[in-house]
Amino acid sequence: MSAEISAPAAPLTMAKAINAALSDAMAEDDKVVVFGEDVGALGGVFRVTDGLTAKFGEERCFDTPLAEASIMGTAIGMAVYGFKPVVEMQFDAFAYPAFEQIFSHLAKMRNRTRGAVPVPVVVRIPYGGGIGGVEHHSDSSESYFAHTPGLHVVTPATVEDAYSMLREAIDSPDPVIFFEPKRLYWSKANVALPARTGPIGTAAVRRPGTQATLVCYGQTVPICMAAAEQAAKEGIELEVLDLRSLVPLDDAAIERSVAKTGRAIVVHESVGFGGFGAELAARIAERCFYQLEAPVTRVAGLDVPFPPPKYEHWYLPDADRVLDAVDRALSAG
Amino acid sequence: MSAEISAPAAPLTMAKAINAALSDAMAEDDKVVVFGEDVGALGGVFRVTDGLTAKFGEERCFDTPLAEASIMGTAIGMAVYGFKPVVEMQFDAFAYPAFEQIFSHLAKMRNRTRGAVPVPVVVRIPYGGGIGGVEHHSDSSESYFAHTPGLHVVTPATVEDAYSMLREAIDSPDPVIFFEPKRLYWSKANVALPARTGPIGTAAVRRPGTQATLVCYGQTVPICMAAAEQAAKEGIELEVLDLRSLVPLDDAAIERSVAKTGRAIVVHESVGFGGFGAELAARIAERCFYQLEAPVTRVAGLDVPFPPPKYEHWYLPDADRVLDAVDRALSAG
Amino acid sequence: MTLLDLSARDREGATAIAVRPAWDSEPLRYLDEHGAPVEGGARPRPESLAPAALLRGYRALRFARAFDTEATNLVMQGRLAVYPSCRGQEACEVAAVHALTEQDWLLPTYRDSAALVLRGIPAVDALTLLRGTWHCGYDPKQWRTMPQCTPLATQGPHAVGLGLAAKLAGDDSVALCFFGDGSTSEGDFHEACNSAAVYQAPVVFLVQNNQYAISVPLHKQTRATSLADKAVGYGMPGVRVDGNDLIALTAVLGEAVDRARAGGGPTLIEAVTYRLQAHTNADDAARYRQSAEVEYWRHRDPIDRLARYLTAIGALDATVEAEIDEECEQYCERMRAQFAEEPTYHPDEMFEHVYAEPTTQLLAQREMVRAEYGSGEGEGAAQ
Amino acid sequence: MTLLDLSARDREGATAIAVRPAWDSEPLRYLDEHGAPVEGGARPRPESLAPAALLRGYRALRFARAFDTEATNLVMQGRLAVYPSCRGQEACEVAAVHALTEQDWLLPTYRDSAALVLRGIPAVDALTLLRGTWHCGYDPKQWRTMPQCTPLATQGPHAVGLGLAAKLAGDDSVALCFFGDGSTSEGDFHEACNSAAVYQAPVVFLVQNNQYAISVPLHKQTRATSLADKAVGYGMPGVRVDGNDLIALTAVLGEAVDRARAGGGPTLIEAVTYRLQAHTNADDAARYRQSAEVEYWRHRDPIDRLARYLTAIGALDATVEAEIDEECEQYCERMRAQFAEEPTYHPDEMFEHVYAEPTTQLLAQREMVRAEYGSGEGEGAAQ
Ligand SMILES: Cc1ncc(C[n+]2csc(CCOP(=O)(O)OP(=O)(O)O)c2C)c(N)n1
Ligand SMILES: Cc1ncc(C[n+]2csc(CCOP(=O)(O)OP(=O)(O)O)c2C)c(N)n1
Ligand SMILES: [Mg+2]
Ligand SMILES: [Mg+2]
Repeated sequence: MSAEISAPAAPLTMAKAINAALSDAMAEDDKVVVFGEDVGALGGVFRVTDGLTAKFGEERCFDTPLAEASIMGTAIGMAVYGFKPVVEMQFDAFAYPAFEQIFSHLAKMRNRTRGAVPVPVVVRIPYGGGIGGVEHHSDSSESYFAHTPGLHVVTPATVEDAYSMLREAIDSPDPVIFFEPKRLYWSKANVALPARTGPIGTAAVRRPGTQATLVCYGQTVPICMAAAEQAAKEGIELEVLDLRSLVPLDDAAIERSVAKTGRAIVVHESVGFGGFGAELAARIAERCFYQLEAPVTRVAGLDVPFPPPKYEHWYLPDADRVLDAVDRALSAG
Repeated sequence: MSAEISAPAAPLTMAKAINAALSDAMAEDDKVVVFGEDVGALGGVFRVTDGLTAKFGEERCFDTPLAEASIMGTAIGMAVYGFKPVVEMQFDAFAYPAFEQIFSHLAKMRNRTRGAVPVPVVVRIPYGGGIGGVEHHSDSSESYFAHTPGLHVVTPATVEDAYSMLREAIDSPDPVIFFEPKRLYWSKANVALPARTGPIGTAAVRRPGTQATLVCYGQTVPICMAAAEQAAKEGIELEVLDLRSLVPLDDAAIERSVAKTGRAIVVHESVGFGGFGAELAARIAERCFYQLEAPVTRVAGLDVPFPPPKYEHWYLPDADRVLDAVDRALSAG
Repeated sequence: MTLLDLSARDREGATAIAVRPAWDSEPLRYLDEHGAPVEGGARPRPESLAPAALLRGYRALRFARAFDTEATNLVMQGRLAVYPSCRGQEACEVAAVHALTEQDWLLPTYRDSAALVLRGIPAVDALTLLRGTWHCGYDPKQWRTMPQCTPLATQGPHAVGLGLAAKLAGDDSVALCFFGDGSTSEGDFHEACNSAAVYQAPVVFLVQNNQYAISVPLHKQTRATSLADKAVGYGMPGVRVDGNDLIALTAVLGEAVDRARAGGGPTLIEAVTYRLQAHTNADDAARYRQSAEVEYWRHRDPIDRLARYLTAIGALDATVEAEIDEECEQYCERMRAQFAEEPTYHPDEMFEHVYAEPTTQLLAQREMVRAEYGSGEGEGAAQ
Repeated sequence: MTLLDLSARDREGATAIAVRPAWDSEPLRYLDEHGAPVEGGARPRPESLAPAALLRGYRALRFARAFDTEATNLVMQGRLAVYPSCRGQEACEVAAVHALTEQDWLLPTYRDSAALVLRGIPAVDALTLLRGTWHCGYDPKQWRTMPQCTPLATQGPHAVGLGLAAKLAGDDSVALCFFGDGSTSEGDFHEACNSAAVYQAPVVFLVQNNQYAISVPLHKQTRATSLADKAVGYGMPGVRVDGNDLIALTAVLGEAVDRARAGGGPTLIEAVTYRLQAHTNADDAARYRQSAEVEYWRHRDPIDRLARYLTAIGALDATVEAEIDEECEQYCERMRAQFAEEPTYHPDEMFEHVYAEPTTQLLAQREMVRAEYGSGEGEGAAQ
């Protein structure tokens, strides 16, 4: 059955690619179980788990009571037993009740048991804004998780990666926080499934360039591509580096690119202050100190609570802000 | 009564200074209430709230049921009503169950109500290692909070600051996460109370120097002082900048110092990757780009779960690691 | 093995096992679904049965329905970002608001916009969150009504704090906190109920059991036959009441509020009702429930039920209905007019009230956005 | 207003209010505090009353007490970083472990080190966490025993996961999860119990109500008169049993485990006991409780109680006691010997098992620490 989903006639949306990845993983390994709030009959509020219960039964894809800490803890217990749970946190901000389970158990179990108890849980978190969501529906919480040793933190930006990286995440022996860029759920591409791209931990150059590197991931990749496009019209060649994986981080790819361009702009949607972009900017500034011709600048979410729908266009990084930063970088030094 | 505590005969420990700050604040304003786990009869596991119930009664200082989210949410409700709750999270890792209340409510209430509902809650969190605590008793979680707009995040490093900054925090109209450096609870100084040092948001130069700036806060301040002492013996003059406040951050003080020294080493105990030191290093590298003679380096906790007591001396930054970083910085460029 | 087996085995004395008292299985009612009084049901205060009092309740029900219907139209016209309807649950909204004085605190969820306007908050302000123009459009302190809460059950501890604060301040105000059935599975619900009982805080926990948490039916949230059973474990009174019976709700809520005000501590109330609409306009209820079920509940509509009773006792006739229609229509017309014009926004708003005083970092960011805004980039970004 | 008033008012029929069945107020016993069987108490399985079975339990109690005493000595000698004693609670430790097969899962807290050694885990491995030499010293999968849990109640959802996994895998193993009385106030306790009931997962929730959460007495944790009352709200059986009565505990746990194994779902058990020592060696119990209270409970010691009964039925005499003393003394001597020598540590340990494969960043940090270690700085840092 999964085959039918796996060879799409029409172009595929990212949401459907994720659905296909879940379906194919469940078909291949009956230890893979999917659960969370509304993932069953409804197929999830974004329809990402659509049809899985019908296809695999209530025992493989089921609705849980409304309790995120318990969803996470149940996943940990099931993983200890030998299952490979893939749980859904319905929205970014609704993963917060599960933080203690994630920080104190999911991230540490392997280490505290000297490797005796790996917990290969995949935590799917739709994240970010741009969909006109009311408060608590548009947070970007990757920085909290990336700062927590023991977790892998990844986010796809393309339809192909969405499928491939989720398969990799499910295959991973480590817990993986899988951030799904909400705004890109309905982005489309013609991809033949099952597709496999690079392994977790490797970044991808989405557009080669020579004058500056745009370092981005998830929601901001299309924005950086658009910026690079515009810049090209003015004869400025920007390199767009899609990190794909925040933890592990592909330092080599970042250094390779910045060594070439001598300039870096870090772009993400999460709050800038103390955000993951700070780690990126700090690393680049330290490791590429002698190659940098301009300060590494950051284009990120503003240091305010995510604003209401009518305001979010002012909050979200866009191509114009990226290009302003590029101008500053190019005119510097 | 508070006066008696307020004019110590003998040198004062940081724990007693915090106790005095609570006592004095409660004596001055009966809207100040203290609650949490074991803060009553026991006086807290670190005895920081010792005697407050006896002095002010169960209605002003009380033990709560064992439920951190509810402690935090209750504090929010009481603050909305008009009280000034000062709550204790017994240990760093035990604040995790309260994250949702802190991130989704405490941090955002003022903004989402357009200023109509400020929530002047002070959250006291004993943090960090070095006391031989078993797992979950030595985390440094400041990076999570500093990345969350709406919160002030501060931590004292001296006995005097412990008193003064807590008084400032209680006076503040904004929610303040008050990190108490566990390892320094028993550090002593001769201070006459009530003492007032600089306001929240200002850093302090603990030792002037010319060759490099050690940027630190809380637990790592004494370590940087020790490192500077050792360096001085070899004729190297290091400046020690105690941030005191992570949010708001005293950019001016940092820039002033680095402009002078041309070199910066950021030192904190929390996990290095994606930690607050990344924000500091990124800012310094961006804003002092042309003054920097060497890459900004970070000396921080290792990117592993906080290790067991017998291992923590290898995990914790110490003077030797700071001096290694200083050597690298001085030999660079 | 079911609870019943257990209680049976218990009577044999196998072990002492706490089971829910069987007599609590039927929700408390005053009127049956046809609007006829039932035997041995709720015991309303006599004055609450006075035609004038009942008519006031009925007007409020009709008003809530009209407001909810208009809001539903507005969201379909794209005037609201999202709207979670309370259609079918109006009796809970009305009974809760009418049970409180102006000094009491109300803690609503996203589902309870009707309660906001019933409290007197202007519709534009009440719907600010769902319109997407700001997070909260009214002054929670002026209206003694907290912002609508979205993170489920997190408002529970706030109610405890408000109640405990009132108790410590020696003020006799009460906090009434709304929950949905699904949110009773959250840890915060438990922590709030348990703490409120320990503090004997003046709080009323009102669970609107509308049978679903988005798509998840009640039997996947609890194994117990009543959500009110949780009260037993908290050592507080728990009541299961027909949530579509305004008279029964008024009796139960009145008693709970009186008890709280008198220092008797919290009460947990489960109001058994039904969400007639989808979870929100964005939801597709056909995926998880049968229209037959919806039909069943349409026949238990809280408004029809009270109307039948009022008509039977001669307190309601076509003229009064016409008056009410008129009132509602006027209100909705004003709403339509108010929502027709888009307010203007300025990006500065985002930076205000993050802190009492903006940090230097925020001022710098505000400058950046102002510059873009001035240069039109701000709007540009909107495309 | 107390629950009693309420149930009274309820009988008058004011409103339907769920109250705890009065017959559940006394904890279930088999022996009174003097070791004499009580009327109409617990109903143990006949075979569990066989002298040999009882003697096995008694030996285990004595062993647990000896282990706990030795661990207390070790911490005073500085051989352990910290030690939370279970003195006075040994009957719960023994009954829980004996209720399980090797295939069943046990989820202990920091308080339950005795349960670990009772399961067969060597003392050095069982005490690794509290010795500070690593976070967990045994293989949780080999022993079907999760690492001792410190973040309160967070082990609850893990028990649900293990139970649900076994159910889905069609394996009949059961998960038994320890909690303290204080931890029942945590959200995770609620979420775990509620979810387990909904899933009908084979889990036994055993709350050791030792009357205190560090310094906080039970009446500040709950307004209910029994923690087992919470079971009502979860729609699962709840039992309140004397936690110092091994025979009653064995009966109640046996029934709960059988029910879970047979597909009957979870059970919540409150074992009423007492923590005879301070919370840990670092705690000062004099600050919050009277010695008279401690004395009262000393006279309800679980070991004396069973000893009296066994002596009365002629199953225990001085010779057997001497044998047991000898066994215990030998075990403790081995413990002393094992803890006398400090193990050696290598900093590399910290970097292992953070991930299946260390990241390049971790490898670099390991190199840094190795260099320091080689150069003696590592040790230097220890001073
Ligand atoms: C902590 C949290 N988790 C998940 C959600 C997403 N969510 C919004 S409404 C809802 C269902 C709530 O059901 P119920 O409590 O019964 O209230 P109702 O919507 O039926 O009024 C869910 C899961 C949320 N808002 N908060
Ligand atoms: C989430 C969390 N909050 C606080 C603590 C600190 N703490 C450790 S033990 C304890 C008391 C626990 O009491 P109880 O649950 O009754 O277990 P007992 O120690 O009596 O066995 C507290 C507050 C913790 N470990 N975890
Ligand atoms: Mg509902
Ligand atoms: Mg206890």
